[in-house]
This record gives sequence, structure tokens and C-alpha cells, in this order.
Amino acid sequence: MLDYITSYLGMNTTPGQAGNVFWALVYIMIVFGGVSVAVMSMNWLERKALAHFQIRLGPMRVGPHGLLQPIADAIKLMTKEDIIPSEADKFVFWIAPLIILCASFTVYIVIPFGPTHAITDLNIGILFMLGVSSLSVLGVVMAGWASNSHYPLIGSLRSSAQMISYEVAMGLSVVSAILMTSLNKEGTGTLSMIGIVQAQQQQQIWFLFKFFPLGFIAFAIFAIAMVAETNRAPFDLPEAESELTAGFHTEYSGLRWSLFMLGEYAAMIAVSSIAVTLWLGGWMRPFPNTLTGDTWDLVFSLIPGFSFLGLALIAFIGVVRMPKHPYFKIQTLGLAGFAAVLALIGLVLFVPAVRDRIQDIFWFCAKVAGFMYLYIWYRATFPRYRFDQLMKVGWKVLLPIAIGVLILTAIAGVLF
Amino acid sequence: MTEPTTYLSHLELGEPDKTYLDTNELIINMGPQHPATHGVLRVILKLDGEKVLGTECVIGYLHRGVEKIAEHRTYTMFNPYVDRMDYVAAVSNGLGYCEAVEKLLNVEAPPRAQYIRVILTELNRLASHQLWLGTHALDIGAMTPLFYTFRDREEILKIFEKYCGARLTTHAFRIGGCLYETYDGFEGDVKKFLDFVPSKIDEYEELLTTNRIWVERTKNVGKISAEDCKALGVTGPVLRASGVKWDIRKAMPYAAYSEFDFEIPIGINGDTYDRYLVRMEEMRQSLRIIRQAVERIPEGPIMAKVPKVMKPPVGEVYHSIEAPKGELGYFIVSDGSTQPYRVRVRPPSFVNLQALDLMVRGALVADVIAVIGTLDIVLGEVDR
Amino acid sequence: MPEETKSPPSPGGGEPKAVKPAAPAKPTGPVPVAWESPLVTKLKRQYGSGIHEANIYLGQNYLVLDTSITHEVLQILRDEEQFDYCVDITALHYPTHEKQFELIWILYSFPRNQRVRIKTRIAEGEAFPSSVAIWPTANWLEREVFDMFGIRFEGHPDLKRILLPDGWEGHPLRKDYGIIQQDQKWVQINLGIESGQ
Amino acid sequence: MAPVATTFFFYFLSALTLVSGILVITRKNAVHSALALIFGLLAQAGLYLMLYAPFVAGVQIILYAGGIMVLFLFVIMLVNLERSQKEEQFNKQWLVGLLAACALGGLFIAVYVKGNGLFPEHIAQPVESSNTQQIAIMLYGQYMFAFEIASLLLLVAIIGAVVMAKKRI
Repeated sequence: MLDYITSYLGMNTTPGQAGNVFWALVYIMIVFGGVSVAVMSMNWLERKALAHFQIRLGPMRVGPHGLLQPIADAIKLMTKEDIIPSEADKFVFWIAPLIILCASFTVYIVIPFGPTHAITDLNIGILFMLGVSSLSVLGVVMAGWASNSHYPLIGSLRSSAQMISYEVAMGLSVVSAILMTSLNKEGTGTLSMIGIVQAQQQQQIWFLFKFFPLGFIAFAIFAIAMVAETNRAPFDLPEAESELTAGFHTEYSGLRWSLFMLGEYAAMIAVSSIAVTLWLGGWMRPFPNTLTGDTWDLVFSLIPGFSFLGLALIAFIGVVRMPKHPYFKIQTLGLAGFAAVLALIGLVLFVPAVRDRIQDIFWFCAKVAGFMYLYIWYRATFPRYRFDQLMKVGWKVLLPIAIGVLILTAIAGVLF
Repeated sequence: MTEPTTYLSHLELGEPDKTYLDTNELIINMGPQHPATHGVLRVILKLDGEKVLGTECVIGYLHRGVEKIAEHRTYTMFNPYVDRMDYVAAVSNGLGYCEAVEKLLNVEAPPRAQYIRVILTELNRLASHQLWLGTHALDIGAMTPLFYTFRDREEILKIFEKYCGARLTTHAFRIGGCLYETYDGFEGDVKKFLDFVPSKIDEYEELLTTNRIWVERTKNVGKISAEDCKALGVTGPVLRASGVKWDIRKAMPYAAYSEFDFEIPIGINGDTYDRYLVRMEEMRQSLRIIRQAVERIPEGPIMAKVPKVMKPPVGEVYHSIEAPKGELGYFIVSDGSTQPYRVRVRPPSFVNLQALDLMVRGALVADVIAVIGTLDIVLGEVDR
Repeated sequence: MPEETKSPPSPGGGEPKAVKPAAPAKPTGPVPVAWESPLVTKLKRQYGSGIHEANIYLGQNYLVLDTSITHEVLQILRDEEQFDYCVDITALHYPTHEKQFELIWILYSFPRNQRVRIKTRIAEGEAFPSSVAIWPTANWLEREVFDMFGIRFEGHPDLKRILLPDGWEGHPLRKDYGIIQQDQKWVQINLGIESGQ
Repeated sequence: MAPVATTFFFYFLSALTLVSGILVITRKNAVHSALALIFGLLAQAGLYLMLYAPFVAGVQIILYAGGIMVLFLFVIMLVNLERSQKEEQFNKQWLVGLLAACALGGLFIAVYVKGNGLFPEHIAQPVESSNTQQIAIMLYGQYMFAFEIASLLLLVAIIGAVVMAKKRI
């Protein structure tokens, strides 16, 4: 048994490919736990960042600077009465959030956080991701229908039409990135997520800059379509609160509602990961081919530790600026503890053995976090599109451009 | 429960397009509890998919019988009640009522009082427009302007609070003038506000005016022609955005408005975007008026000679002012006693809301929200 | 009030509260003066005695018309005299008068920048032709008058209560409708409040 | 990707397919039927995966479960379910049904009895990583003409749908 466990450590591959069930389960737990934590911290970050965009403070009461707010929310939502409308279709109503949740969590199976840090590497990886994430439409449609109420129904109609429409443009822009993977000597491309990043490594360029501006346009199309896919502002029509109160999840409350939120945020992280993998070089550090050499490798491998120390510093400044009053004692201590934990993580990240293993994951997460911040930024800035305008953008703007980019990429691939 | 008269029965509704695909029309009940109906407006929408075939407004959820209450109060006692109608522009309501009763009594407020009135009323117009902008933008999906406008509206409310102790329902004026002399530093406060707010208005505009999505959401939405406006009695910024240069402050000046120099902004297309631009410009013009008023404010008494017990001579009077939402009129009938025989309020929101149906026919559900926002209704005033 | 005999800019001595000896009449008060204008001349030529009064009171013009011609005059004012904006429609209730209700239109002309009030008297139970065809804005305004006074407008497309709930009894702005007395039955049935308040 | 617990998963997915297939025809509520169909399709995708055809499995999920079934649900939601629920679900053609069932059962028995000769003992394990490429080579090489004909057919169908649904073009 122990041999079975340790044997994987020698293998330089993902647990799924190695066929090691134990390590696959460990990875699954790490990834899903990590995603849940990421969703919670994303929740906190969104409220905080949005508040600062809007000259507010955001959550400040639960824990220092509202750090424990997501936990408080989770407890509140779990203990809330779970209301199922009497006219609702109970079974479908019950299963809809689960479908969304499953769909948005299943895609994490193939997301490569590093060359070996993935649960598995399917050779149809990107196809699998697109397919499974498209299943969440089913959950939305079913939730809207099962609520047996007009607002959710309209919300789910909008949502399904929107998600199907943008999937087309999204798929085409993905194809043009996949096309780029085949530009090697053998002329064989790959759909595997790890393979796509390795192709970028091999060609020594992020696909974002490949055949500039073709790669960039494809990336931009994907970046727009992924916001629409995840029903976020400015494409949040399915849950446009001013029109449809809350869209397809109007009738949901408590835990079930929180499952929708969990699914939504998980899906946001998942599609951002696709974008990072396809165009931003996945786990690769910035400038892998211009700033080469051992010195640069060292410099970049120290960044994770320093950034955690930086966060710890910010938290520590927060400690210093806390009001000196007995009432704030616990808060101050809590924040100081948080700062200490961050600093500790930062210091651990300086240990060479940890450093080398972790930095892939760090760069991947940092890029995804950039996208998460963009989501918040969009939400603070843009008004909401109207349904017909949304459709127009999807079908008449993004789709033709995506097809054009695909053809041009193919031509460029043949010529250069 | 006596369930109602069939709604939507009288409307000549367009039928859904049944040529090839048979779709059902959908009747949706928006409100009275709905995040975007600005209170307790209930709109029944008949939809073909997302297209609006017709609407019917059901109002009265906030009806308090203000006009009936007036008949049982003295002229002075009724004064605070008017603040509760358009509660975001309480000062304007009070101004209209006080001036109407003054007209009936045949007295005139002293010049200093009139200037104070103009300053406060214009500040209130600014506050009302800021609230409108915030909520309107929120309805269309832009969250952030709401907080920016509320930040700046706060400064206005602070001035009100310092002046008369109340922030929202101010009861700032009395029949015959003003009760309170301006507090020390009033002019300084107003001037400080005047200096700081233009850049803030630019900030709102920066967020919205050239924002592609904002323009797409508002251009050619809820179009209404000048003829339709006149026929439907629509007034205020909505009328002006349709290209009619009509503002009671200019057409039939009241208070001290004839002494100030300001422009009436007008629109061309009469769509939601034009109404937005008109209101933004009105904010700037209000600032202009306030600046002139603060600089030229005369010294003198603030209260005219008004009897303690008011018994206006038998007669009737209609007086209207340009409230932030449109023509706010008071029709007061006196029978010579201490209580008005009848007070009729001509609320701009009530009349403007009637145009909703015309403006949203054939539009989409999202446009209904935009149009409700752009009409700038306050349900306290619609229902009274 | 000696001069009141010739001036009902409004009411006159009919209302209930005037039973008490009114406060000693003010020596000076604004007095209605005759309104001379081409409009009035024209209307007088056309309708003669149908025009009961055409005065200016406190600088505000008003016409008191006979019920039979009012609707026609409204149409003429809109079509020929450019009164293109109907500001308000309202009513007054004088329970002691023979014709209990006074209907009032406040009209405005954009080209002339002039306001005018048209008044006429109708009796209880009498219907009046609707002016929705003249000014569409009259729709809700007439509905409100119906709601508050119970005056029916003939030819109104959708005459039903607007501010009060359907099924409410009584018309609150009538003088015989007490402010304390509400429609207790409605409240008990629909809101489930036993006391009815 | 060495498969784990093959037999278990085979029986599990097959059972899921069968059960959901039965549910599709026996549920009165069309949405429930559609739901069962989705589960059936997903189970089938799993079976494809076990057959070393990941590309087909992926396409099955993305097209059938993610695309076509959503459109199914879309349409079902818009039709009047109450009316269809009152209607009789089966048209009681027992004889025809019995005949069809007998024929199918006969076929199964025949395959089971004589089947050993029909299929090779062992399928040569395809090289997994080239699955997608092999499909591509076949589609765009060997069956190029058929593929293009199929796409043309779909184009015609799209145009037809647009013409039928839209009054003015």
C-alpha cells in the first residue's frame, strides 16, 4: 500500500495519467478545497473591491476588515429556512443547483496548475472543459422552469439563449488557439490542457502574442464570451436584478441559493483558467524566453514569497492603523495573526524545495486572479446590455470576427 | 377580496406574431414590490417573448388622502404635509404650496426670503436630479454612479439640516416667507458646495455619457415626440428633452427667478439619452442660479406680515412651479374660513407616468425599466 | 361680503362651514374684474348667455360656462385657440347647492403662454362627456375625479378607480365623506384588520 | 490513462443508460423525460470513454447534452405542459409493440448465441493519444466528400429554419 502511494512521487506525471487512485483522490480534495476557499475569498474580495470602487468600506464588522464575512455568510445561508414554492416542481427544483455545481466543479479535473499539478490530463481536455461547462445551462434552464414563476422563466430563457449564443464564439476562438498548437515540426496539435501549455513553451511565446494581433483578438473574443457565459456584468441579464429581481434563482433561498453562487464563482474561476491556459501561458512565469538564465529564474522564483510578505506587510499596516481601544483588541489580534500566517507562508515559499514546486501554481493562480479582478472591475463600471443588443454582439460581432481570426490564423500558420 | 376589474381589457393590444410560430403571450406583474419600480408602482406587462405589447399601471398603494387631509387642517397646519408628497424634492413642494397660499392671501414674501427660497429650491432640484441619476443608472445596471451621487447629495442634505434641522422632509418655508434666518456660514457652505460639485457632475458624465453600453441602452429608447408630450400633459425635463423650450421658471416666473440668468436645456430626439443629457445640464444651470442668488442675496426681513390666524378671502387660485419632475400645481379654494375648502395638487409624476404606456409599446422588458427610471417618478407624489 | 353676490370665483355662501357667521369681511380684498380679450368676445358672440362669467381674479383668468356648451368650448379651445395642454382636471363638491359639483379644467397654451380655468356645474348622478378625445392626458385625471367624487365621464375608455382599491365604497373628496370614517368593511375583508381602521 | 474498475463502470453506466431510457418514455412530464434523456446521454458518453473514444465522448457531451438538450428544454418550457399532461401517453398499440419487442429480442438472442464468431476476440487497443487525430484524418481524408455533403445538408437546414421562422428576411 505504502509502495503504491510512494511510487507516484517518482513519476513525473499527473495522478490521473499515472492511474494512481490514492493521489488522484488527494489531488481532488486539494483542488476542490482550494476552489471552495478561492470562492469564499473571491466573495470577500468582490465585496471589498466593489465597495472601494464605490467609495464605501464594504464589510467591516465580522473579523478585521470583514475577513470572516464569507464564513458568516455561509453559516447564515446554511441555517436559513429552505423554501420550496408550493407550485414548484420539487425534484427539478432540487436538482437544478446541483447540476450547476457539478458542472462547474467537474471541469477542474483537467485544469493544469503546473506540468504535473493536475488531477488528470485528458487528451480531449479543452473539449471536455467546454462540454462540461456548457452543462450548467441545463441547471439554469431547469431552475427557471421548476420555479413555476414568470421572472425565473424569463431569466432562464434569456440565460439559455445567451449561453448557447456565446458558446459558439467562444468555441471558435478556442479553435484558433488550438490551431496554434499544431505549428510545430510534426504538425500535430493537441487538445490536452497540459499539451497546450507545453506547445507554448515549445514555441517560446504566449499564444496571446502569436501572430499579433490574431492571437490577441481571439483572446479578446474569449474574454468577452466568458463573461457572458458566466452571466456576469455587463452580461448579467439572466439575473438582472432591476428587471427580473434575481432571474432564474429568484425563488431560491438559503443553501440552495448559495449553491448557485458557489457554482457561479467556480465557473468564473474555471473559464478564467481556460483563458490563462490557452493564451497566457498557463503555469509559465512571465518572460520565459527573454529574461532567461539562472539569475532570472531565481528572481522569478522569489516573487511568490515576496508577494506573500507584501500582503503580510499590508495586513500589518492594518494592524498598526487599528483604533487603540479595548473594543478592537480581538480584531487587532486577529489581523495580526492573519498577517503572521501570511508572513509565514511567504517565508516557507523561500525554501528552495517548496519554491520550485510551488511557483508554477503561484503563477497560474496569479494570472487567474487577474481575471477575477477584471470581473469585479467590469461589474463596477459597466451598465447592463439589453437582450437584443447582447444577441447582436454575440452573433453579429463576435462570431464573424472569430471565424475571420480562425481563417487568418490558419493562413498565417501555413505561411510562416 | 373583490378581485378587480379586468386589467388590460381596454387596451388595443398588438397580437403576437403568429404567422409561423405559435407563441403564447405572457402577462407579467411587475411590482408593487420590485427593485426597479421606484417604490410601489405596479405595472402589468403583456409580453410577446421579451417584446412589450402593452402596459397598465396600477397605482394608489401609497395613497394617503393628502387632499382630504388638507380640508381638515388650517393653512399653516397643512404645510408640512406637502413635503411628504415628492419626498425627494420636499423643498419644491413647500415652495409651491406657500406661494399659492400667499397668492390667495395677496401677500408677497420679502426679497431676502425669496432668495433663500430660490437657493434652497435649486439645491433641492440638484439633490432630486442626483437621486434620479443614481437610481436610473442602477436600473440600467451601472451600480457605481448611485454611490457617487449619494455622496454629493449628502452635502446638500447637510446644508438643509443646518438650515432647518431636517434633511428630507424639510418644511423649510412658511406662508409669507421663511421661518429661519440663514445660519452663520450658510453662504460659505453653499459656495463651497458650488465649487466642489461641478467636477463631480463631470465625473458622473465621465462614467456614463460616452459609455457605449449606456448610450446603446438609452438612445432611441422610450422616444416621445413633442406633440405626444403636450397631448399627454407631460412636463419637466421629459418635455424639454422632446425639444419644447418650456420651463415655468422662464414662462411664468415665480419667486425671484426672473432676476437670474440661466438657460433652459432642450433635447432633440426625446429619447432616454436626451432626457439624461437635459437633466445633467439642468444640474449645471441650477448651480448657476444658486451662485447668482448667493452673491446677490439682499438683506432685510424674511417674513411678510401675515396674520396669525389665516383666513384668506373667498376665492380660488392655481399656482404652479417648476418642480424637478415637471409642473407642480396647487389649486386652492378658500371659503373664507381658516381651513381650505379644497386643495388640489397637480402632481407632475402622476401625469408623466401616464406616458409610460406610449413610450414602451413595442420595446423590450429592459426598456420598461429604463423608461420608468427616465420618467423620474416618485410614488409618494403619484399616489399622494 | 357684499361684493360676493357678483363673484363666485368660487363658492358663495352655500358651503356648510359658512353657516357660522363668517369673520368680519375684510375691507379690501382682491376683486374679480372682467376679462376682456378676443377669445372671450368670440365665445360670447358664439354662445351668448352660455358664458356665465369671464373674469380675472388675482391675475388668473377663468370662464364659468353652462354645462351644455362646456364640452364644445373645450374642443374649440384646443382646436382653434391653441390651448394644447390640459394641465389639470378636478372638481369641487358643494353639498348644499342644487348642482352639487363644479368641474374645473385648467388649460394652458404653449404658443400664447396663457393659462385659463374653465368651470361648470353638474348635478349629482349627472354624467359629463369625457375629454379624453381632446387631451389624452384627461384619461387618468378623469379617473381620479371619478374615484374621488363619483362623477361619471361618458365615453371614457376605462373609467374605474385609480388611487383607491377596486371595490372601495364611497368617494372620499365629497364633503359628506368623513375623514375618520373609512371604508371599514373593505379594510376588514381585505386587510383582515378587525377594527376596520 | 489506465482504466480502473472497468467492469463495475461498464455495468453502472449501462444500467444508467437503460433506466434513463425507460424513464424517458414513461415520465408524463416532458421536462422530466428530457432530464432522463440527458442522464442517458451522459452515461453513453461515459461508455464511449471506456471504449477509448474520448473525442466522441466529448462531442457527445458538448453537442447532445450541452447543446441539443438545452434547445429541447427550451421548446418544452414554452409549450403548454398542462394540455399535454392530460393527453394519453401511450396509444395502446399493443400488437405492434409486442411484435417490435419480439423482433428486437430475437435479434439480441441471435447475437448472443452466434455472436462469438461475429466479433474478433480482442480489439487491437488503439493508440489513445492519436484518437482525435485519427478521426480528423478520416473525416478530412477518407470521407471528405461525405463530410462536405453533410455540412451542406446542415446549411440547407439552417436556411430552411430561418425562412420558416422569419416572416421578413
